[in-house]
Amino acid sequence: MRSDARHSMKVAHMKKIPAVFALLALAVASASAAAQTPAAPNPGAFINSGDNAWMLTSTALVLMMTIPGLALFYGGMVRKKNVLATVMQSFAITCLVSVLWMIVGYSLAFTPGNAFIGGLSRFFLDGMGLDSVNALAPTIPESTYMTFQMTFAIITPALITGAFADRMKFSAMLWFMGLWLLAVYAPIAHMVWGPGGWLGGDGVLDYAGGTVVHINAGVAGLVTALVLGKRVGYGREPMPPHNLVLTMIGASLLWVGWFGFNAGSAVAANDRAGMAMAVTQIATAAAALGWMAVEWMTRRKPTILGICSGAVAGLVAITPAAGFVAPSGALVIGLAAGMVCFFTAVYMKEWLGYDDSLDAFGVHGIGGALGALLTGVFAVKAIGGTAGVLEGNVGQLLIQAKGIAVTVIYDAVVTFILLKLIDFAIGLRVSEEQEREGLDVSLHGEQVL
Amino acid sequence: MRSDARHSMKVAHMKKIPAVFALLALAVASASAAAQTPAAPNPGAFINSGDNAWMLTSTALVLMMTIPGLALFYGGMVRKKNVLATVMQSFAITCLVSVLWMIVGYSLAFTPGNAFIGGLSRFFLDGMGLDSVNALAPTIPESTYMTFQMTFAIITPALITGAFADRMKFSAMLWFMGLWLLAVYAPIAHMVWGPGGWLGGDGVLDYAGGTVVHINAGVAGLVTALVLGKRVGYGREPMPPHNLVLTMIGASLLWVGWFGFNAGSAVAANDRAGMAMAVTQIATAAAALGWMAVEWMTRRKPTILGICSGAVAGLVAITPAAGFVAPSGALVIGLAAGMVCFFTAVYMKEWLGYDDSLDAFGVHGIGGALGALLTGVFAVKAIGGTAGVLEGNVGQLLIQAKGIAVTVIYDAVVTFILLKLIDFAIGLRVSEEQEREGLDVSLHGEQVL
Amino acid sequence: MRSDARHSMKVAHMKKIPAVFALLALAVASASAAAQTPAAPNPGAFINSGDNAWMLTSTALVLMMTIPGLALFYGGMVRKKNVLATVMQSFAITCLVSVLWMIVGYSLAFTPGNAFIGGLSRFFLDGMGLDSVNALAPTIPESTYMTFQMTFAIITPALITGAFADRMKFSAMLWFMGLWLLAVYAPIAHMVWGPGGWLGGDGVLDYAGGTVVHINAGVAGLVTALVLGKRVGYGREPMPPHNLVLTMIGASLLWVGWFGFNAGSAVAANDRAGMAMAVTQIATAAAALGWMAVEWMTRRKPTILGICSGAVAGLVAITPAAGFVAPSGALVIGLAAGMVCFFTAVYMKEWLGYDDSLDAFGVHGIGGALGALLTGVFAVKAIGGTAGVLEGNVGQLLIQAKGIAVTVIYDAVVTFILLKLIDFAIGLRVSEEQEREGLDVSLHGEQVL
Amino acid sequence: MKMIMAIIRPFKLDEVRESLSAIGVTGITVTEVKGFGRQKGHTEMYRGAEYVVEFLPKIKIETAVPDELVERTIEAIESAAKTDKVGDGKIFVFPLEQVVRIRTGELDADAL
Amino acid sequence: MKMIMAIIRPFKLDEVRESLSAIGVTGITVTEVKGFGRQKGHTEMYRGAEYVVEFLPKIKIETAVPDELVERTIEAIESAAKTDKVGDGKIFVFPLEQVVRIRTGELDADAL
Amino acid sequence: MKMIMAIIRPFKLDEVRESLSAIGVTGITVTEVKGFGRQKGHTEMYRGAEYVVEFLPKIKIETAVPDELVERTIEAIESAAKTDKVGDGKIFVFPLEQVVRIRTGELDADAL
Ligand SMILES: Nc1ncnc2c1ncn2[C@@H]1O[C@H](COP(=O)(O)OP(=O)(O)O)[C@@H](O)[C@H]1O
Ligand SMILES: Nc1ncnc2c1ncn2[C@@H]1O[C@H](COP(=O)(O)OP(=O)(O)O)[C@@H](O)[C@H]1O
Ligand SMILES: Nc1ncnc2c1ncn2[C@@H]1O[C@H](COP(=O)(O)OP(=O)(O)O)[C@@H](O)[C@H]1O
Repeated sequence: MRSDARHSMKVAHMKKIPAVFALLALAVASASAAAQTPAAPNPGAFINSGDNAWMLTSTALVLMMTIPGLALFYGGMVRKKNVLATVMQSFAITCLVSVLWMIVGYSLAFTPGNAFIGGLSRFFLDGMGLDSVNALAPTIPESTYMTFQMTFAIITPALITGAFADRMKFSAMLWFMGLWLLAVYAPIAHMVWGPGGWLGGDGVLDYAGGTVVHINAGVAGLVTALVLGKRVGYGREPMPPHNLVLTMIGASLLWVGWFGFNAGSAVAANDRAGMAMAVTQIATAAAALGWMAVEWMTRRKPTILGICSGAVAGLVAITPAAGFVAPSGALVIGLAAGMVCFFTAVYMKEWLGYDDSLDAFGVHGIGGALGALLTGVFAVKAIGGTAGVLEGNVGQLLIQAKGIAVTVIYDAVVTFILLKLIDFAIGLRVSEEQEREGLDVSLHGEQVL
Repeated sequence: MRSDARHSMKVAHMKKIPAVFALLALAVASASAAAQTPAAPNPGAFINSGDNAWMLTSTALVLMMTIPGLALFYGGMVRKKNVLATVMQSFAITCLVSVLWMIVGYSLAFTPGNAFIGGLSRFFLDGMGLDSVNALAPTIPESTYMTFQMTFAIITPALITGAFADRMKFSAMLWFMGLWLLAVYAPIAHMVWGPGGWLGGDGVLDYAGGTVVHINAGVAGLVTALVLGKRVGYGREPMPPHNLVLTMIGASLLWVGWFGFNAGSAVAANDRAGMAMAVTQIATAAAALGWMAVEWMTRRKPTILGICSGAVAGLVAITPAAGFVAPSGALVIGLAAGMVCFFTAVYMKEWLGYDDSLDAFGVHGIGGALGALLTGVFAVKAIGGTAGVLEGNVGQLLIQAKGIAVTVIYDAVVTFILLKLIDFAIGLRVSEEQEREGLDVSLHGEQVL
Repeated sequence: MRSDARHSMKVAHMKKIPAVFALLALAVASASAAAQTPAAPNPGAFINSGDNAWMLTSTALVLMMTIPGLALFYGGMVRKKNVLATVMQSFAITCLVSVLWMIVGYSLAFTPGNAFIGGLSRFFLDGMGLDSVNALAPTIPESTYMTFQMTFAIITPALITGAFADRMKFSAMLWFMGLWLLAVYAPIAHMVWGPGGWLGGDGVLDYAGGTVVHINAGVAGLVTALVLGKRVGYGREPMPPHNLVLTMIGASLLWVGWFGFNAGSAVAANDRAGMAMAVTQIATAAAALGWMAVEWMTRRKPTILGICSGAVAGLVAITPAAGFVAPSGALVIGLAAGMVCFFTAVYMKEWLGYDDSLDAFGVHGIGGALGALLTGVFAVKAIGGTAGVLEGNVGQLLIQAKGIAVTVIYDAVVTFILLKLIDFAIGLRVSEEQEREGLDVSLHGEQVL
Repeated sequence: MKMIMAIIRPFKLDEVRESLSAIGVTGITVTEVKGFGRQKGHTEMYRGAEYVVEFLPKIKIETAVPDELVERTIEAIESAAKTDKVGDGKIFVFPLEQVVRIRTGELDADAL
Repeated sequence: MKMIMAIIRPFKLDEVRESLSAIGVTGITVTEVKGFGRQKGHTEMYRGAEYVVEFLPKIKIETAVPDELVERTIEAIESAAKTDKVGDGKIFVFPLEQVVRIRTGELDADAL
Repeated sequence: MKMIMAIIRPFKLDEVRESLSAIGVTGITVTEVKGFGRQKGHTEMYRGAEYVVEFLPKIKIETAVPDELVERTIEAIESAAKTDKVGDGKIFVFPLEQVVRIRTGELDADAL
């Protein structure tokens, strides 16, 4: 009954209220039925408390990457009139994805299905009790693993928002992110990491998400920037970041949280986690210095925006490599990422003329692809079990390239279709007047004084 | 000698310098005597390093909830002239409660005594050595457990400050919080969680503090708001939040830190901790979406203040339920909390006409009570060992209601008495001129430029 | 070839681009060679997953202390025109030190060598594979331990920046910090903590870095402040902190992160870690209250800057003592630190007339020395294995004093020489015009709007 | 036409705006300013340093009115802004030679 | 000499500055202000409270010009700042008795 | 009575205030403004974009003085604000028709 009432409400507001609420209504209905979780016969016997401690911690760290980390990283870069709308996007995506992940996302990505997509055995987390375990994480409770993976599913769409900052309708953004999660993120995650996934099975190395998270988000961002078009006044009016202190806080929390992202991807508090943390730190620092050095030489001054961007580029590039490379490889990957992403974010965007507002593509797309390729170069058999080009396994580079290509193509096509559908249904972009006034006031009725 | 000197100083400044300094003088005196902790015979044998790792982490996470989390959540909502005074309250409470907890609070709450209050066996943590263990947390050192519980004792009074923001004297605030900790928090914590506690013994379920922390703080907040009266200009002058970016950071850190709060309440890195984390994430996200949806429909725009408030409402409501319910139950609890607290914070306050500045009662009081009741509905035997109404145990709802009723009545009465005493002794409220000028300058001689 | 190209570039910009890039070029060259890490025979057998979980977490916490913690703590205290330059210093030091630590710092500090400095066996982390272990941390991977120690090496130079805020050239700052790390930090760390280190061998107690980190940074700060001279307008123009909310966030994150610093210095999730956390919390709170009380009595108002400064003073003072003292000792150490550092930061600086902008010496130098001495007083045999004066071991006070004296003298002399060298080579200080305009715009071409 | 500029206490802005609207003044421009005058400032303390902050937050309002409204405008501001405590502020009247409404090009009285 | 003060939309500042430079105006002082007029404000919502924010962000520019430039200055501002929507703002012309350049002590026309 | 308005460098504010107090000027209103003039701005860089920021931070002070104080006020400002470098700012003198002290209703010279 209750869900009926909500349902009719939903229809009335179809153009404004996103689909998630329909799903939520469904949830309410199903919840009463689903409350009887199967009892645990021998609960907790399989759990390694140290591994679980680290994965609980990692989950908190990765959540912190998105809120407040990414929210601030992006929020500081926009004009003051859009800062609340920008942080709102990361926050709302966190909420939306959490619920969708619980409903069906986790099941689609991380339960057995076919080579492209998982099954529905964990629809509404059905059957996930105290003693459940996912074979991908055998020493911790499935509840921990599900939540850990949830935080990855949260940050990936949130990264996309940097590409279209300052001009997308909030309702369209919610629809897009919800659909993208299910239509793009879940299958790619399944193909690379899921049980029986095609790309993972073919040997694509992606330790913590260079492909699944960063290329995926970067390419979707580029497509969105192209479909939406440039910001009003872009290229004519100055649009300087209003508060880089916020951006610095964001970059720092991304860095700190990334220990959970990369070292957490060991899914255990083991030796590989330690190594993943060490190489993350080294690559990030090297990338930040690399970006700063090139900026200093080509543009006369080192900037805080530059060094923060470099650090993020390094974090992105080391993500696929973390559990596979040695410290020396990390140093090179970091340096390369900092320098290359400087050029893609600073020059390439100008040449090609798209308006990727906060460089989601220039940093995450390019940095992710670079990292994925260099993983194939610097992988060390003694660390991750797979040798890279430097150890004689030249073929790995091709496998990595395949992973990239599949992701780019699938992602670009589906993202484009989703955007066109939403544009047709409710429109993607705010009016010019709303954009001029600023999204904080026009979309959310709030402002920073 | 030293303590004597301090003592006479104290008397001279009686009206300004809070009692804590008298206690500190005592501490100095006792410290020299107490330095000889008993030696550890077989130190560390009982410790599970994974559990201890998680509880050390949880302690850091819960501390982060108050500083900077809650400080920012509240600080962003006040007018700019009061932001430092607002964050100062959370910070000073953190310091004051830490010392009082060490002196006597921990002992009163978590050592054996009678059904209402603990004993004095850990006065000044006397006898707490390396190898001590509290039976409530058998796999970790007592030092870890004492500090973990300290962070709960810190955040509870800090939550109250939202109700009387912008108008209470700082000295009165310190006196009130110190006395409230010992006269209200410690006994309620003992009754619900302590060894031999009355309410816990009677079967009241409160996993991480729906009753002890949130109802307790919310009701104390309501009483304080009523006793202090409204802010000058309330209802006539606009009092918009000056910087919701701070509030977003605060809400995010509350969310992240709450993993330590709820999953940490397992006092181990076990399967129940994993499940507590999962349901926390789900309920919080659902509540944020719920608040946003209702706000969007009834007031035309979704706001960042709304979605953050909804998230906090969800965190509050899932707190008592965390270790007892399944994901589906969490989804419903969250949705309900978001929608109900929207109405209590947005409409009920207006109808009843009190000035609970930042909705300590509307969010924590109501959300905590709702969560406590719904715990009785959705509790799953296979998870927490106790069945709820949906599994046929209708009586649990009454037990939960009893826990709420006792807390509300005891809290309201004692809080009222304490406030009247302090008002009589030194006055509770700043002058109208100080309030106009802003507390930052008038109380602390500082301002944000 | 690639490294050659970079090399000639470097020479051309010698005055502007710091030495690190030369080292990085070297790194690129060596990386291809070093990629073959020795294979792990029986990987992971020695690892205690709980200990490793806690040390991974601690590493993240200590990194968070510097970025964004210390960056914000300092950034909020300067004038608005210098805030980005201030946070940039902490961020850039984080990157620079990470790379230098990987290249040679770790090896110099924490591998066997002589009594004063370590060896080069871990140059470029050569030979650090999955299964490596450092005898100083036998239950966790060396990769974890190396990164944990890296975060200490990061924060120490970052602390110095408080002393010379608002007036040092960024390029000179980088050169100074890089050289100081290798010439001062690494040897002192080796002498106190390293295998075969002289001072540690002689019984100097320094649990988490009162001497190595805080006295070291404080004294270097004092020397730098003296060599650089005062800020333009110092004493004539008001230079109030522009945003103490940032400072409060910074102080809070320092506090939270310090759990990783002090409890992490147990290098295990054991009973001593729990006790170290408990005493850290108590001393910090007591110091904050102590500073606030003295300020309230002598200057009529308690301030947020004061209570935050007091908390940091307490954290500093308990750092050497954490694993050695009982809660009662911590209470006294904290109170003493808060009161003493109030006088050194507020009065002593004025009397002596140097411009230690943000009191790096007054808080870290003095607080560290006080803590080191009081560790000798309050050390409890049953906790840390060494008795202090109160337990009859009067000699410990002299040993502590020796540790302080050696550090102060060595540090002051070498710091002075380094500064004079850099001043001669490229100049230490910005022009008066740049200082007037603000470093954000003049050095980095950015500003907070 | 005259330009009337007034310095008032910040919290009086809404009352002043309302009383101006009541007499038919339809356009106002508002600036946040700092005032120095008889009202004494406050002291701020930052570690060692103690500053006397002599500048207090004030609001400047500017409104151009036709000659016949000048008297009533002054009265409206005066009555709404008064608290009888030092620091209430001042009203200044300036000659104004010309006004143009940008949107329409209307001039002087029509442009107000 | 006249002092010309204009209230314009914030995003028009750069265009106005350029068109003033084009006619030879070399000095401008700019202030962020809030304007109240015919253009209607927006509503803000914070939990229970709903505020109508009637003051909109505007930019005030002030430029002192010699008499012969007054006309052209007004035109330059008008054409650059116009969007034909309510809220474009106003131009006010004030008599100006004296100008001094602080650096040199130059007076009046020389000081502009 | 005249209204004297001066644009000065921000860090000169305290000196100017003091030298005004010294000659008996008791009321000042201060506004943070941005100035565009002969003094050249700086360049800011944000990833791809490079902006020339032509507006520099300045302080505007306004003080209404009786006619006999005009000369000395100008001199006091001039001497305190001068650094002899481009960008020192300007002093403008306006006719002022009426002044009212809100608190007391006092007029003109009495109101200053
Ligand atoms: N001569 C003046 N010129 C410009 N502004 C003035 C002058 N005198 C006062 N003010 C402004 O008016 C405000 C109030 O003046 P003050 O002397 O403090 O109180 P009162 O208006 O009650 O006499 C000052 O803060 C200042 O902004
Ligand atoms: N009489 C006035 N005095 C001072 N400022 C005015 C006056 N009338 C309008 N303004 C300023 O001009 C701005 C635009 O005016 P408004 O009436 O909204 O539109 P328009 O200029 O198109 O008529 C206002 O926001 C206000 O800042
Ligand atoms: N004609 C003018 N009208 C209004 N303000 C002016 C004018 N000329 C200069 N200013 C203000 O004075 C400031 C200093 O002027 P500038 O030409 O840079 O140097 P100087 O005062 O040394 O000639 C400018 O930034 C601007 O704020």
